[in-house]
Amino acid sequence: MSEAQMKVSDEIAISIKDMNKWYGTFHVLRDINLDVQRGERIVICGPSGSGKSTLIRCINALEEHQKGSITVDGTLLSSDVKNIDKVRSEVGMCFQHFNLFPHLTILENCTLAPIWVRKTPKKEAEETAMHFLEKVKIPEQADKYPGQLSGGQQQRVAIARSLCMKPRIMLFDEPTSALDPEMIKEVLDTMIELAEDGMTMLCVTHEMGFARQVANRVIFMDAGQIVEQNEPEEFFNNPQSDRTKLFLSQILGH
Amino acid sequence: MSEAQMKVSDEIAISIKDMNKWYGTFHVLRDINLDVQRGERIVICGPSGSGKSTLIRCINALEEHQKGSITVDGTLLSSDVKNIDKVRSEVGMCFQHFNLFPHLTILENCTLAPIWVRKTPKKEAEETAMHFLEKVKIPEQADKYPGQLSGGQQQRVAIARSLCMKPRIMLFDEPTSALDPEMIKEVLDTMIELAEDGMTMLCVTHEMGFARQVANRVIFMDAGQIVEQNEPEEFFNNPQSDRTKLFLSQILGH
Amino acid sequence: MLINDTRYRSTTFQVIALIGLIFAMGYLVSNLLSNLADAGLNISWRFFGETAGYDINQMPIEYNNQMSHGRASMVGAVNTLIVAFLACVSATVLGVIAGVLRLSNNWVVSKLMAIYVEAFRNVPVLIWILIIFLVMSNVLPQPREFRGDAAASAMWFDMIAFTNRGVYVPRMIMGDLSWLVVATFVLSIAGVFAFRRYARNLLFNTGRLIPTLLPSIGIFIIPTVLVYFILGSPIGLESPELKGFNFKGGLHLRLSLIALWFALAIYTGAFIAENVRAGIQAISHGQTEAAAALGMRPGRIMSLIILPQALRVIVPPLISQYLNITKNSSLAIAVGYMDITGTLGGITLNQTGRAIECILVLMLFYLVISLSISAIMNVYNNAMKLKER
Amino acid sequence: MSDTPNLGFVRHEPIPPSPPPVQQAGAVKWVRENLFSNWINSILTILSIYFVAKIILASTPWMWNGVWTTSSLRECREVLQGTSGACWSVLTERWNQMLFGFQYPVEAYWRPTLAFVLLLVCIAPVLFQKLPRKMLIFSAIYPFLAFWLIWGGTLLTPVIVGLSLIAGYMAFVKTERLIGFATGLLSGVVAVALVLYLGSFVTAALSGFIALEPVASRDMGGFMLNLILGTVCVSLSIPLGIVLALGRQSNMPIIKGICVVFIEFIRGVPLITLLFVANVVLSYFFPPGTNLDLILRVIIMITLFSAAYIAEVIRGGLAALPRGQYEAADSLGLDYPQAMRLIILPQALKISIPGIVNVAVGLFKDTTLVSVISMFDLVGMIRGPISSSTAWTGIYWELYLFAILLFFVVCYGISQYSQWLERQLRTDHH
Amino acid sequence: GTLDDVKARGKLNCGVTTGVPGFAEPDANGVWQGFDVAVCRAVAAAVLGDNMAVEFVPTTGKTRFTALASGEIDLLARNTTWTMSRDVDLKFEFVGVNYYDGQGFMVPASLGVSSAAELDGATVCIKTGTTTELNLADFFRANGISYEPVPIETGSEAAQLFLAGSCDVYTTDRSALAAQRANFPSPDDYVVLPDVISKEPLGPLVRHGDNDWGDIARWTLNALITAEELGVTSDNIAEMAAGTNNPEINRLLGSEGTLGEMLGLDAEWAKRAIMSGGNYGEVFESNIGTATNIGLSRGLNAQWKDGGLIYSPPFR
Ligand SMILES: Nc1ncnc2c1ncn2[C@@H]1O[C@H](COP(=O)(O)OP(=O)(O)OP(=O)(O)O)[C@@H](O)[C@H]1O
Ligand SMILES: Nc1ncnc2c1ncn2[C@@H]1O[C@H](COP(=O)(O)OP(=O)(O)OP(=O)(O)O)[C@@H](O)[C@H]1O
Ligand SMILES: NC(=O)CC[C@H](N)C(=O)O
Ligand SMILES: [Mg+2]
Ligand SMILES: [Mg+2]
Repeated sequence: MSEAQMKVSDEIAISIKDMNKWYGTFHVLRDINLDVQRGERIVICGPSGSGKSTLIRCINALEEHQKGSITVDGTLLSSDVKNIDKVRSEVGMCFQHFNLFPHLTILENCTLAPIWVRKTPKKEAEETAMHFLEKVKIPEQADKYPGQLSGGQQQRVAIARSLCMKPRIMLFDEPTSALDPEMIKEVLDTMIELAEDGMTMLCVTHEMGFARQVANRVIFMDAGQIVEQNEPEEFFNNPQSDRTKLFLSQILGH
Repeated sequence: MSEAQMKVSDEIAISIKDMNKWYGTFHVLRDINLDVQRGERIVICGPSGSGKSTLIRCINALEEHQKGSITVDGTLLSSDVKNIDKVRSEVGMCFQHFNLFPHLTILENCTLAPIWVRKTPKKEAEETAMHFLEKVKIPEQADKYPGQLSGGQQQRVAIARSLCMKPRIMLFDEPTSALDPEMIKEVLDTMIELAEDGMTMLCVTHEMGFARQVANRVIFMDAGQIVEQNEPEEFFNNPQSDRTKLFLSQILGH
Repeated sequence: MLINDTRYRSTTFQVIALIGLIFAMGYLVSNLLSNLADAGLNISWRFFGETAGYDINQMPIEYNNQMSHGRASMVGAVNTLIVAFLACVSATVLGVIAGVLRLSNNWVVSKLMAIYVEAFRNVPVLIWILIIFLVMSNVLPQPREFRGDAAASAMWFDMIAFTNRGVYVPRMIMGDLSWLVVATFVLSIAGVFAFRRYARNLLFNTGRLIPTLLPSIGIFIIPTVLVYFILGSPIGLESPELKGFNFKGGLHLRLSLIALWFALAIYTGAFIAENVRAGIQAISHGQTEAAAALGMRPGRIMSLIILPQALRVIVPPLISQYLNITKNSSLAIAVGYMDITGTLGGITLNQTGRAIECILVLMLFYLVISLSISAIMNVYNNAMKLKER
Repeated sequence: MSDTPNLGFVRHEPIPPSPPPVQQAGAVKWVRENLFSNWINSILTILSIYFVAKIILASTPWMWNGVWTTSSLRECREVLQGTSGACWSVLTERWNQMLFGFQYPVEAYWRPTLAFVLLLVCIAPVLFQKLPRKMLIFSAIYPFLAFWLIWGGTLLTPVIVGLSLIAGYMAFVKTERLIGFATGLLSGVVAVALVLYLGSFVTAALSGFIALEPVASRDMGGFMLNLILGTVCVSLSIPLGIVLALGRQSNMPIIKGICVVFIEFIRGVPLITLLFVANVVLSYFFPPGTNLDLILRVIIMITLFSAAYIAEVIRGGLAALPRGQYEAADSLGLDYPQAMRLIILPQALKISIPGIVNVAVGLFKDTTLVSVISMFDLVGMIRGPISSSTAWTGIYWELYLFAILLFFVVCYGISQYSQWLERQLRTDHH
Repeated sequence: GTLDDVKARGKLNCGVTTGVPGFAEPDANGVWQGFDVAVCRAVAAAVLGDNMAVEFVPTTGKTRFTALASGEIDLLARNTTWTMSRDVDLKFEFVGVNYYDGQGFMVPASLGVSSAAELDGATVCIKTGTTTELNLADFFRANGISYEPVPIETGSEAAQLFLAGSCDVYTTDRSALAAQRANFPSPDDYVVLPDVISKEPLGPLVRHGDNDWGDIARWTLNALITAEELGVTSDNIAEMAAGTNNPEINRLLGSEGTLGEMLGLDAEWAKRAIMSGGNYGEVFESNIGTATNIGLSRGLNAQWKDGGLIYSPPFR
């Protein structure tokens, strides 16, 4: 836990103010207020359907919110496409089901966005990609296709793919929940390494070990609201609200 | 285990003599000899492809055998359609994939055969069906369609459907292997209850707990032959053949 | 810029698209108008009311050459529906039989059906239409070969004549009390349904299964026959008779109708056979086994388990085959069958020169039929959807 | 548990493999199971065999006795002297008309022949992913080459069109990277137009440069015309179909509406009526003075027709892609054109290939309908010039059998391919 | 106008039938030959100086008018009957008559029919989209007898059905009947009945409104007719063009006067037109005349001086 305390600066990376979101008439997110410092590592947990994914997806504008404001790295997420593009190129995202592009090789998966969005020359993009593939420890798979890789490897490629865009913030939406137990570890290791490099991270996960080891802060959501947030140690040992207690008893009781 | 000992009579329910079966030139079952007493509960296990399903399916003539004889409840299984019909109405069967009829409600699934095969009046058939649905603990689902039920519920319906034909013998072919762990238990509970009522049962399964608790005899098959058969306690603790030992070490080692 | 704001982005695109569409349309229409003006023509629908002046050989509704072009088009429309209906029914029968036989475990039969399906699917339907037409007109005897004592050809049972102008079959002549016979017939059809319902209820209520096939046939035939003779045979058969150049009397199934009908039925039947096969194969073998394990006989398994499920899979593509038949029936023009393409899109168009108007109405006619058929299909699909979690 | 028999039984050595009983193997068993398993089957078998035998007995002598070397039906009948036999000589006499139409210059037959042989080479790498990707270069060149071979004229024309497309593509790529998709598209179009304009001077000046004898479209005929219409229309309709499919998938109601109306309209009317439009009304919609010839107008209408069907196939492919692919593309910052071009369409098209091939087969068969508007495709040649010629009036079986054979070979081949592909897609990874 | 289009294109687009022997039919080499074709060639020769500069567009009874109206063809020479509604309502311009015809019936000789009035109940093959279709209906209605029409798109298919006995009677213009009969395997087994039930003046036509182009077509046809009347043939035209003492010949062949200029052509236009296939009489004789196997006699189509209807306004 102690290593995780490093490199949290005062700069604010993400600032969410009074944010509300509806799906049709269904109020998914209610009055969300959240400030994330640069370098902070936040774990979000909560029961299914509580709006964790939705929150994460609002931050890089995969979903639009209807009230309040989200500011990422000083850019206000408005309806302006320019701003949305700017935010997306600052923020990397990893999905539960990896969502690699099955018709492209691993290397092409990683270089696609740098080349087309960042306009990086291909050569340079490939070098960067190999660098990050090495970081996630699968440089030798560069010329294979996603379908030829195991789930854990695929998720690591997905992380590398995001990193190739040199994001300043990474979002993870249950990155390990579609994986077999053996593979979970390799992905978590990669994420821990990333955390050690000081990346700002928001991670939806139920891996409590990971939360303890890496997070600066754990956020508990229920019914579209942030119910409780605290340092991991406090959060796990001394939950404040009853809802949190109940939830923790369930997932830790396993 | 002790409760399972009850109600085994001397009457012979199934008698298989020197039975052989080929698929084309592939010799699936070789010289099978097996007598099952009324009320006996037999668990069949063995490696995949060893012919367990084939054996079970030969007993109610879903497959025809080429040599030897099978006598069920005194009826010799020959190519005579009358005999086959007789045997099938004595023997119920549950499949790995339930095979419920998706276009009929649960109740209709259960009453179809009694009405059309046994010529039971509809009203009576429905009463019987509800009785057995209660027995498998899902009377409230009677008017739903199979697609709306969970796997465990579906398998229980399948059992109820067989029971509605009032069979004297029940065959199960890996009834739980397509189910999620939580659901396995509900199905096994139903089967145990059935066993307690004294039903003659042949069950292909790898649920060793079930075998220990319910079976009178465990049969181990390999390469189309019955390699070993014994009381469960003996079978598990003191297997005779090397093949059995190897097999048990694998499935129990888990 | 509007285009960079998500709120207005899609509206902007749509407005641009709409403007583009309006301009494109406007451009085409203005070309049309100026071309028409150059040629001194105009768009007018008056001709629909004018005298058609031509004869149509197959007239299911009353028509003569003094009636209007509109009436002639209607005759054509009815003729389209007739051939489409006949072809749909026969294609279904043929397709179902071929599809089921193709799955049969009889090697010769299933291979034969495979050959049928592949041969007919892979050759243009137009060729089949022309071949049937040509073969029949060249191989079958001319009507005059039936003439004389030592005629070269003879009628079947003195009632049916196969000639190279089509087939002549007897027609029913309705006498005074014939409506009673018809009514009895209709009633006995209802009776068959009622009887089957009764048998079903009997089974459900008492568990008694009474035979239904023979009684059904009996109910279907006997009352009508009885009434027919009691009333002194009020319905006569008018057999075709050779008079002058042609057979007179009876019902004349023209060569063009037969060629079109058979070709469409055989061609589409091959596609339907594939749909049927796919539908039956889509029902997992487990269903059959489960039913067999419950003691059901193959016939019952088919009618209670397999068919109800297979139908859901088969019917949607079947309906789109019906759509294809209706559209392909426009090939009537190749053999001179007077469907709507032959009357409205053919003779009327030629005689009046109103190409734009005629083709527009022609397209609308087919469009309305297609849309109605797809509407029916949607209703069916929604009604038959399997309930899922 | 007391009286369970054979407790503790252990088999020590496996039983040696034994062959199944005699009646369970061999030809006897096969015949019994496959032909005479019950009485219904037996009747069916006997009926079918009788039926097949009858057809074979009736048709073999006819085919076998066929006459190959006469120059008219009358001569042929004389040679046959009333015995049953086919007059295959109509084929030897008129094969060239059936394949190429009656106006295509005889000495140039090698040109379309070569073009269609090369067509196989051209589509091979598209159809079989295993072939070397380098062959795609040839596929890209092929359309221009084929145009030159079939229509003739100077080689410069296709070369300049090709160059203009390359220029347009370059301009598009450059501008798109700098500014954006729409601008890129615009500059691409401008570049194409510019090169074409400049090129027209060059072709005008050098019209004899590596020139083949030019052949007008209306001189095309026979099976060649079917093939040309089929390939040209299907290739042209794929891009259009993609646009329509994307439009129909879009969440902008007006654009979606336009596409839906177009697609449903085209799919709701018979091809014949569209051909009538091509034949008799389409010219009214062009600006006064334009004079597209019939074959071009027919190509336009058939292309629209097949585009609507292909759009539906591609829509299926698009719908089959998981949402995650769209989201991943979004979250990487790709814009809509990029996401479509790089991520979505490559995958959707691959899934759609079997469907597209089926549409292509159907369309190819439908090209025979042009005979109804008096174009001389294979069927048109048979119905018109050949059967009305003095020498061959009254012959039909031989001609239509030839047509059936040609169509069957092509369509059956293609549909077997698409079935193979479907199996392939079901199993293959990535 | 059309003249400029044709000159710019260097080819004349001429609509003809899909194949009636003697009137328009491609020969074994794919070169179009026939009576109607000759008109097209003459116009092309007059306008473009090359009688082979013609693109023949085969049309059916159904497609011919739209092809002309839409500008796909410049001239339609397809045994088309001059009727009022075609001229006025469909907005075409008939430029003359090159064959005075009437609708007739052909039946197998074995049928023993000698007059159309005996055709009660017969099955009649007829080409759809023609005047003959309407005439037929009128004829049978007027005579109070019934018939069964079998509508067919092209002449060749009608002939096939007729030969196979699928219809008892084949009706169309008598010229076409004769032409097709000549091509039958055994022409003598079929007879053309003597009845003529309609007037069918067949002639080339152009779009309404382009009078300059219409004039060229009209006077090219007239030039062929006048040439026959004046005895100008393809054999003697070369010497006659040098100048004769018949002023009308001189005006016709351009050695005198400015008739060509008035049409917007050069002086030798008519000479070229006549040289392309000979004068009207030569064209008639070589394509459908008694010497050919079609064997039509001049009849109504003889020069007015010989008692026929063929009559050209003067070249002056
Ligand atoms: N596109 C949508 N339209 C309507 N409702 C939606 C949509 N997406 C999600 N929801 C609803 O919003 C609520 C929050 O969904 P969300 O996916 O954010 O939950 P979550 O906390 O991520 O749950 P999980 O742990 O299951 O992923 C859920 O009730 C869900 O049903
Ligand atoms: N219809 C068939 N035709 C040919 N071979 C078959 C057929 N059905 C089964 N077999 C073969 O017979 C052997 C025994 O099959 P069976 O299904 O009885 O095995 P099993 O013991 O039930 O295995 P599992 O545990 O996988 O269900 C296998 O090798 C199988 O491949
Ligand atoms: N034979 C034809 O096709 C033309 C028939 C007739 N002369 C007409 O103009 O309508
Ligand atoms: Mg979630
Ligand atoms: Mg098994």
